[in-house]
Amino acid sequence: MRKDDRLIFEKSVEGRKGFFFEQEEIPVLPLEEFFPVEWIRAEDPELPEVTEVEVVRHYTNLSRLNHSVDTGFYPLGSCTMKYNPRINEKVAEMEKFSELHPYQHPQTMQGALDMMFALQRSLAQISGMDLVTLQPAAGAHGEYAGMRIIRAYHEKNGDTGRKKVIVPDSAHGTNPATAVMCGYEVVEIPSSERGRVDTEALKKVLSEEVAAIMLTNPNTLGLFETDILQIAQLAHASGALLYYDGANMNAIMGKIRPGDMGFDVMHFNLHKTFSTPHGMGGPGSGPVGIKAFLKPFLPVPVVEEDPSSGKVVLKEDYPDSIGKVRTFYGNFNVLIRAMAYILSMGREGLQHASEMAVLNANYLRVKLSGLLQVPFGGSCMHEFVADGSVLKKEGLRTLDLAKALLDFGVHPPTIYFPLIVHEALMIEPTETESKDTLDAFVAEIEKILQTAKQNPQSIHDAPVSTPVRRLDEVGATRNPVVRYHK
Amino acid sequence: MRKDDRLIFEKSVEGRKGFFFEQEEIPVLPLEEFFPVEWIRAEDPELPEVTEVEVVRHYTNLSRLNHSVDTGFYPLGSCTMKYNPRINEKVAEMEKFSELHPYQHPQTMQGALDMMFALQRSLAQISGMDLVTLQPAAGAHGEYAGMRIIRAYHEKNGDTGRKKVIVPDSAHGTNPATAVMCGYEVVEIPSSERGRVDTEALKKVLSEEVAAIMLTNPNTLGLFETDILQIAQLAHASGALLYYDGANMNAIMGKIRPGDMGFDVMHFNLHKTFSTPHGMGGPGSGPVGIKAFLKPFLPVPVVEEDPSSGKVVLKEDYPDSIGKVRTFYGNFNVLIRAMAYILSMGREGLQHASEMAVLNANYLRVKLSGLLQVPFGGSCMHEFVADGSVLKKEGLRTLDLAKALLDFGVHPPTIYFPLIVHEALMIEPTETESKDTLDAFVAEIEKILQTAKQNPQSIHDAPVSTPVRRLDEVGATRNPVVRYHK
Amino acid sequence: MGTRYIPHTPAEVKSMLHEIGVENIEALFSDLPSEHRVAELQLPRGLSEQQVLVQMKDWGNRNINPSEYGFFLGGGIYRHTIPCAISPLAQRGEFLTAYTPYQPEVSQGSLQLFFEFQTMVSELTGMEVANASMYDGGTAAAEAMLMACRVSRKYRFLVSSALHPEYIQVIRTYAIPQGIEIEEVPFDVHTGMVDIKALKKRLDDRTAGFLVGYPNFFGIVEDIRSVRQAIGDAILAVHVNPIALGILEAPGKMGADIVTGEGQPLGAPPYLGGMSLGLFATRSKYIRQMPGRVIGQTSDVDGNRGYVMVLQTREQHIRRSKATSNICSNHAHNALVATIFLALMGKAGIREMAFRSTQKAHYLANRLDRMERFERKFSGPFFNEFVFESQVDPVDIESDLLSQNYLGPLVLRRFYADPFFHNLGMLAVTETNPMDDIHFLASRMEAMV
Amino acid sequence: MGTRYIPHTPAEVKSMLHEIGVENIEALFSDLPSEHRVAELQLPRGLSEQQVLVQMKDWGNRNINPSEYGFFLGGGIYRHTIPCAISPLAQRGEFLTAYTPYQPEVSQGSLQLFFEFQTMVSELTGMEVANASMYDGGTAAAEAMLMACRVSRKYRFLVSSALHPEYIQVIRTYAIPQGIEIEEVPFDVHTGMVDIKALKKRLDDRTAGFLVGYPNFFGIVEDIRSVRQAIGDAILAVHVNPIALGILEAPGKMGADIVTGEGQPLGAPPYLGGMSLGLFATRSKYIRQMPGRVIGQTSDVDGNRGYVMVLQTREQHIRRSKATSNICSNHAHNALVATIFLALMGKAGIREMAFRSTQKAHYLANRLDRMERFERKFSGPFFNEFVFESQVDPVDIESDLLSQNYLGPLVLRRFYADPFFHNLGMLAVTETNPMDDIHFLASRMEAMV
Ligand SMILES: Cc1ncc(COP(=O)(O)O)c(C=O)c1O
Ligand SMILES: Cc1ncc(COP(=O)(O)O)c(C=O)c1O
Repeated sequence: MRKDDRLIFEKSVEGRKGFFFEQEEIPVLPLEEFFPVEWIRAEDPELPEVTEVEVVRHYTNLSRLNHSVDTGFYPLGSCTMKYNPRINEKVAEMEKFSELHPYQHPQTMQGALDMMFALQRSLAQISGMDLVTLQPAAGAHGEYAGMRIIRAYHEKNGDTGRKKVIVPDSAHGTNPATAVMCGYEVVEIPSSERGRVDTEALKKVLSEEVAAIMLTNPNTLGLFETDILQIAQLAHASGALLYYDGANMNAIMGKIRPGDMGFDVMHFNLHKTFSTPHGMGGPGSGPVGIKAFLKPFLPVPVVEEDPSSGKVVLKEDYPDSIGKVRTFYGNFNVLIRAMAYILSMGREGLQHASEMAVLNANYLRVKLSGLLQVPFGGSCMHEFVADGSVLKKEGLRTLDLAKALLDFGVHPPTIYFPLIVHEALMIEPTETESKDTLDAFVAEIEKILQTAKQNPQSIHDAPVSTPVRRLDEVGATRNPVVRYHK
Repeated sequence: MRKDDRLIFEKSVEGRKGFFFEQEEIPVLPLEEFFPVEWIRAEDPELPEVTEVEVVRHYTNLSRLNHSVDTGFYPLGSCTMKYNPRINEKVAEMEKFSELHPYQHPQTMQGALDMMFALQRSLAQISGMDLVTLQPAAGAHGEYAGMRIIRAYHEKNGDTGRKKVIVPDSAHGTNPATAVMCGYEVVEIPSSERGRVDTEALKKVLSEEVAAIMLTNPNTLGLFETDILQIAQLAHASGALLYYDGANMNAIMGKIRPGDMGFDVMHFNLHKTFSTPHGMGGPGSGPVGIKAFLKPFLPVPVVEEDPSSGKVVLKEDYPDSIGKVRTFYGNFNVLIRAMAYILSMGREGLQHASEMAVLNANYLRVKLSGLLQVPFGGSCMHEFVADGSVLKKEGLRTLDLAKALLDFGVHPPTIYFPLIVHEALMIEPTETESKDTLDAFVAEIEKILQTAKQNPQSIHDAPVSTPVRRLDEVGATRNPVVRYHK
Repeated sequence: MGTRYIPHTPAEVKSMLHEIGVENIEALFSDLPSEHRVAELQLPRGLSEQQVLVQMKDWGNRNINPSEYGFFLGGGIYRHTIPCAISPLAQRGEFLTAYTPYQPEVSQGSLQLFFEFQTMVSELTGMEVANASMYDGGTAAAEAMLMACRVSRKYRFLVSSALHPEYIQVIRTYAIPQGIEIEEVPFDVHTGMVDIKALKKRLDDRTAGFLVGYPNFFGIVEDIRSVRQAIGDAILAVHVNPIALGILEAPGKMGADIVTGEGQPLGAPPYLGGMSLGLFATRSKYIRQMPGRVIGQTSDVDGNRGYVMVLQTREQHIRRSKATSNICSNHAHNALVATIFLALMGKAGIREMAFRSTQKAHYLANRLDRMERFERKFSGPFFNEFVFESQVDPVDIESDLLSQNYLGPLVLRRFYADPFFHNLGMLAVTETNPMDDIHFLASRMEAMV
Repeated sequence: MGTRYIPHTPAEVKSMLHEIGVENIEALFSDLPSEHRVAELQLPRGLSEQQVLVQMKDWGNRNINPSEYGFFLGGGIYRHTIPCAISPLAQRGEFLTAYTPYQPEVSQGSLQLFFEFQTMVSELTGMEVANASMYDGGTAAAEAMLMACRVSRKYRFLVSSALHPEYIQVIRTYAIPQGIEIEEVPFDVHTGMVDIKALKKRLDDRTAGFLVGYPNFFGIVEDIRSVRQAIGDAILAVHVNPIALGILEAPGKMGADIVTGEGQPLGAPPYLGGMSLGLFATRSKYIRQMPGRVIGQTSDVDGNRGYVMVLQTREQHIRRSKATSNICSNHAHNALVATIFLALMGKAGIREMAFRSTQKAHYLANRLDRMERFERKFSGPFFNEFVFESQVDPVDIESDLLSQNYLGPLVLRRFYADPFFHNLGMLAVTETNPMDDIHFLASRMEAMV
C-alpha cells in the first residue's frame, strides 16, 4: 500500500545537504596538529545525504503510517493510553527550562529545582508516600531504584539472609526481571480463582528469606486486591517490605493511596497516569515514592528543602544512598509535563479521572461480556481482561481478533498478557474516551465475531487496509537484519 | 475509503466541553443590567460540543486527507509550491512579535517596525523598485493597491481620460478582475505565435486612453517577454504605466529586476517566491513596489525612516495617498517568515534558487516534450505549459491525466490555465525539487499515457486510492449545500 | 558548496544541462536583455539558522513583550484565550503547506474544515451562508459595500461614523473607482449609537445600503432592530466582533442582509493586527453575488460524501473581468485556527468568554465612573470596551500605565481630529484580564492627577 | 461542571451506570477497604491553561535563560546545533502519542525510523548492530558492564577513572547486587589518558572487560588501539560522544566489542541532562545478549518490506526473570530526534560540527595556554573540551563569568575530593560558540587576578 517505501539512506545522493552552517571565519589548523593521523576518521559514516525538504517529507510520511492516540482509540491494557494534553507540550518547550545545563550553578536554576520539589510533594500527596525521587527514567527503572532501596535497607539492618522476592504470576515482566537485576531470586505465587493474590499461598512462601513482595493494585487483571491490608500485615510481620508497581495508579487517584494501604516503596509511571506522551515507547519517567524510614537510601542527588535557607537544593550527602541509577536528575522534560497535568487537573480532576476510567472499563466489561468471555466476575477497576477463546471454534485466536480490529482504525487491546489468561485481551479504555467511542468499539468486536462465523478466512487474512499486512516475525528473528547496508 | 467521515458537528454531545476557564471569582451582574433583554442572544449558536481529544483527533485525521508540499511533489504551475523552511515557522511564533497590539505606542514595537523596514529595503533591492509597501494581504490585493496607485497618479496629473487597462489573454484572472475593481475597462490583447505579447497588436490598442499595461514576466506560459524594453518604451511614450505581476519572480531573482526592465509598479507574492506557506489558500502577502515618483500615492501608514531621528516610524501624513486597502500594517506573520527566508538565502541563495528553478523547468520540459505536446518552443523560465491533447484519441483529456497522477501520490500541475492553451498543463517544479523527483514524475506520466492506450477506462476511473474519488462538482454548484444543518 | 533548501549537486546540474542540450545555466537566461542583467544583488550573504534566530531575537528585543503586560488595548484587535491545542494542529504540514483545494480528491481535509468553518460562521451570525474567508474585517466590510451596490444596482452607501475608522477608510478606498458615494451617518453623542433620525434623513432611493458596527468602534452595542426598521428595503450590513455574539443576539435574527466581521479574536494572537480573518456571511438568495471562495457538499462516484469548491463562476479565475471580486488567495489558514478554536470552545465556551469579558469590562467601567476625574462618555449599552472622558490627558494616562507595564487606554484623538475626542480614552477588557490587573489599573487611575 | 479532558456528561454517566447495573460511581469502588479511603487530596483545585502557563513561567523566570549566555559548559551534556526542522516533525501526534510498536502493521512509522536509527548508530560507531535506545549514557554504560559479564561469565570489570564520574557511580550501583567487582584504572596525570601499564596490571582472568571514555571526562581522546592491545581477550567497551565520531576513528574499527554513548548532543537541548539518549551498539555475535529493543527487517504476506521488533525473547515481557535487562520503555522519542538530526546533518554535517568544535576548542585552549595564570593540565589530544590548571580559584572564575552572562568553567573539585583537582577547571566549546564569545571569554580570563 505504501507508494514509496525507501529508507532515508535509499534517498541519499552524494553531495546533498540538509543543513548549512555559518559562513564564519574561524581559525583553522590541520587536524593532524591535534591528533595522530591514524586516529582521524578514515571513512565518513554512511549517513544519508538529503535536503531539508526530503527529511521533512520522509518523516512526515513515516509518521502517517502509525496509529496513535491522536488518530484513534488505543485501549492497550496496562499502558493507560489517555489523551496527552497539548499544554504539556507547550510548557516543555520553554527555553528557560530546555536550555538549562545540569552543572549550572544551582542558584541559576532555582525555578527548575522548585518545580521538581513541587512535583515530588504532589506525587507524595497523591500516593500517600512520604518522599519521592524523580530520578528514574521509566517504570522498570523506578522498580529498579525502589528494589535497590529495599535491598539497601535490609543490608543496613544486617538482614542479609533475604534473597527472595515474591511476585504474583500475573505480574508484569519487569517485576521479576527487576528483582533478578537487584540480585534476588524470584518466587512466583499463583493467583487465586478470584484473580487475586492467594493469601494462603503467600503465607506458605513468606519467610525471613523474603526481602519484598512486589504487587500492583489493582493488579494486571484490573482487579483490586481485596486482601491488601492482610497482605501488608503478613509482609511486615515477616520483615519483608511491600513494593507497589504504580503502573495502575490511574484507577485510584483520590480514592485510596498506596501509602495508606501499607506499601513501603512504589514507582509512578508519569507516562501512564500523568498523561505524558508515550513517544513510541519512551521517554517515560518512573519516580519512586518511599516511606520516611527509607530516606537514607534515596539515590543522589536528593532534591530537598534546605532547612536553614528554606531553599530547594540538590543534596549529594547521603552516605547510605544506593548511589545513582542514572546521570543527572531525571527526565526533566517529562517531569514538567506531568507537573502541568497535575496543576491542570487539580484534586477534583485527578479523582474524577480515576472514577471515569473505572466507569469506562466496567461499561466495556459489561458490554463485551456477552461477546467474549470475561474470566473473573465482579466489577473491575480501570481495566479488565477478556478471553478470546470463543474464536477457537472458528479456528481463530485472539491474535486474529486483534488484527481484524486494525481494519477498523482501532488499536487492539494488549494481547496474551497477563500470561495466566490464555487468550487474553487486556482492555483499558482510560477516562478520556467517550461513550460513543466505547459503543463503536463494542459494535466492531461484534461485527468481527459475526464475520468470524461466516468467513473465518477473512479474519485470518486481516488486516487488509494497513500500510503493510501481517509480517513474518519469526523469520525476522531467526535471521535478524537490524540495519541497512548500502 | 474514510473510516469516519463525520463532521465535527456530528460528533457533538450536549454538555461536553473542550475548554475550561479559570475557577475565578468575578463580580457578576445579570446581563439584563447591561442590555435590553431582547438584545441578549436567545439561542446559542450550534457550535460543536466536543472534548479536546476529539478535536485533536478530528483535525489530525482531516489533515491526513490532504496532499501537501510536506507529503509530496506539488508542481502546480503559477503557484511556486517550493519547500517552506521550518525556521520561518519558528520565528513567526516568537511572543515578542505575536503578542504586539497594532495600537501600542510605536516606541514599544520599534523592532517590528525595523523588521518591516528591512524587508521593504530587501524587496526593493531584489526588484529594482525604489519603495515598497507591505500592506496588501495577497497577490490580488497587491494588484489592487498597485493599480489604485496608478489611478491616483493619473488623476493627480489631471489625466482623467485614461479609462483602459491592457492585459494579455494569457494573464491570470486576478489581473482583469483587479483592473475592473479599479474602475477600468479591460482591453485584452492576443499573444503572438511565440507565446509573447504581440507588440504590433499592442501598438494598435495603445492610446492616451490607456492607464496601464499589466504584465507578468516571465509570462504565464513561462516565457520571457523578449520585447519587454520596447513594450516599456511604448507604454511610457503613450503616457501609460507598466504594472508587473510578481507571481513569477521566482524565475529571475538576481538575474534581472522588474524595476530595471521599465516596470513602474509591481506586487510580490511572498507566499510564492519567498517561501511562506500557502496554508490551503492563504494568508499570503502581496507587498507592492513602486518607482519613487509614485511615492505620494502609497497606502498609509507608510513605514519609513524619519529623517530627523533616523528611527523607523509609521507615517499617516500622505495627503495624496490612495488611503488604506486593509486595516493595520499587513500580514505581519507572513512578513516575518519572508524576512527569515531572505536572510537565510542571502544574495547568492536567491540567485541560485532562480537558476535551479529554471533548470528544473527546462529539464522537465525537455523530458516531457517526447510525451506531451509543448506548444511553445525554445527554453522556458521557471515553468512551462504542456498540452494534453494527445489523450483525445483515447477519449481522454488533461483532467483525466491529472486525476491519474493522484494515484501516484503526486499533485497534478495546474490544468486548463492559461486559457489560451486548450488542454493546458502548467508545470512548475520549483528549485527545491530534486532530479530524482522530476525523473519519477516523468516516469509516472509515461506510465499513465501507456495505460491510457491499453485501458483508457482505468484512467477515466482514476483516482482510486484517494480518500474520495471523483466528485460531482456540477451538482454541488447547481444546488449548493454550503453548511451543515443539525 | 550548495545553497539552502536546494538539492542539486554539481554532477546533477551537469547531467541536466546535458539533457536539455545547453552548455551552462546562463544559456537558459539568454532571453533576458543583456543590458539590464544584474551582476549581484546588494544583500548580505546567506545566514545560518542560528544567525537568523539571533537577528530575529534582536528585532524582538526591541519590542516589549506584551504577554508580560496588563493588556487593556482593543479597538478591533483583542487578546482573548487561545487554547494550546490549536497551534500543534494548525501547524501540521498537511494544513500548512497545501495550496487552495484545486484537486478535491486530495484536499478533503481543507475542504471539510472550510465547510465546518462556513457552518460555524453562519451559526454565530445567524445567517444562511458564509464564505471561506476574506483578508480581514476591513476588506470584508468593503466587499459588503460593493456587494450591496451590486445587488441593488445603486451607487450610494451609508456607513455609521461610529464604525471603526480604519474600516471607513478601506471602504472609501474601494468605493472611489466604482463611483460609489459613501456617506457617514453621525452617531448620537450621548448614547454613542447611530443616530436613527439622521440615518433616515440620509436614505433615498439611490441608497444601496447601510453598514453598522456591532459593537461599534466605541464598544457600544447598536440597536440592530431599530436600524433595520429605519432603512426600509435598503441592504443592512452589520460588522461584528464574533466573540460578542456569544451573548448578543445574532444579526441574522434581526434582519441583517450581510454580516461581516474581524475573526482575529477567534484564536489568533494580536500579531500587530496581521493575523486577521475576514468573516463574510449573507442570505442564500445573494449567494451568487458573494465574493470569495465557497465550499459545498457533494458526493463522489461511489456515493461517498465529499466537499468541493462551488460557484466558481463568480470568481476571477473563471469569470475574469466579470468576477464578483478579484480575491484569489484568502485567509484559509487563519480560518483553520478559528475553526479549531470554535470547536474547542463550543457553545458554552464562546458564551463564557463573552460573559466574562462583559462582566469584567462593566466592573472596570463602574469603578472608573465612580472616580472624579473620569466619566463614561456614552450611555448606550456596551460589550467589552468603553470610552471615558478624562480630566487627565489620555496620553499621560497611557505613559503612566506603560511605566507600570500596562497597555492602554487607546487615545481616541489619534483617530479623530474633532475636538469632541480630545480627552477621550478607551479601555478594552476580556476574560484574559485577571481581576488583580483590573484592580491595579483602577487604583492607578484613581491616583492620577 | 465537568473536568478537563473528560468527555462524560451527567446523562452519559447515568446511562452507563445503568448498563453496568450499579447505582452510583462509588459502587464501582466497593472493593477498596473503607478504613483507608481518601476524602479529598490535599492539592489545589484545577487551574486553567492560562493559570498553568503563568505558574510555569514563574518557575522559568527563577532560572536564567542560558540561550542568552555565553555557554562553555560540557561534562557530558553539550549545546550543539539543533536544526529547526526537527521539532515540528518530532512533535507530530503520530510519533508523540504512539506506544511501543506492538502491532507492527500500524506502527511502520516507528519501526522504520528505529531501523534507520540503528543503522545510523552502527555507522557512527563502526559496529555491526545497535539497539533502539537506552535511557541515557549512564545506564547504557552500566548495561555494557552487565553484558560484558554475562557474555564472559566473569564478575570483575574495570573502568577508567577518567570516565565521567556519574557513569562510574551508575555502574557501581548496577554492579553491587550482581556481585560484580568494579575496579578503577587510574589515568596518567600528565596525558590525562588511561594508564596502560596500570590497566595491564589490573587485568586477570577473572576480568570480564574494560570500559573507557572516548573522549573521556576530561575531553581527552584515548588511544583505543593501544587499549585494545593491552586488554587481550577481555571485552572492550567504549563510551562515546557521538559528535566526536565525526572526525575521530570509529571504535568499531579499532576493536571495540561494545560501544555505548550519550546521544543528547544529537539534536537535543541540554534540558538539565533530562533529554538523554542511551546509545548501545555491539558485534553481531553478541546480539542475543544485548539489552533493549531491536528492530529487524522482514516482509508481509504480500511480500512487501516491513519492520518488526525482533529477538523479543531476550526481553522482560517474554523472558521475565531471565531477560537480558529489565528495560521496557526506552527513549524512543529522543531516538527519533537523533534520527532526524542525523538525517539533516548527514555525513558532511556531522563532520563539520566535530571539525568546528575541535578548532574552536583548540583555539581557546591555546589562548589560555599563553596566559600566565592558566595552563592546560593534560598533554593528551583533546576533542572539544579541556582541563586547565588555574592560579585563580575556578569558583571565582565561574562567578566572575556568570556576572558577565557566561556559563563555565566546570569546577572539577565539585566532582573529586582529591587535591589534584583543586585548582582545575574545564571548558567546553562547540560549533555554536561564536568567535566573539570565545574572544571575550579569553580576554576576561586574561584579566583575572
Ligand atoms: C504493570 C506494569 N509495570 C511496569 C511497567 C514498566 O514500565 P516502563 O515501560 O515505563 O518501564 C509497565 C509498562 O509496560 C506495566 O504495565
Ligand atoms: C500570475 C498570478 N497573478 C496573481 C495571482 C494572485 O495571487 P493571490 O492568490 O496571492 O491573490 C496569482 C496566484 O494564483 C498568480 O499566479
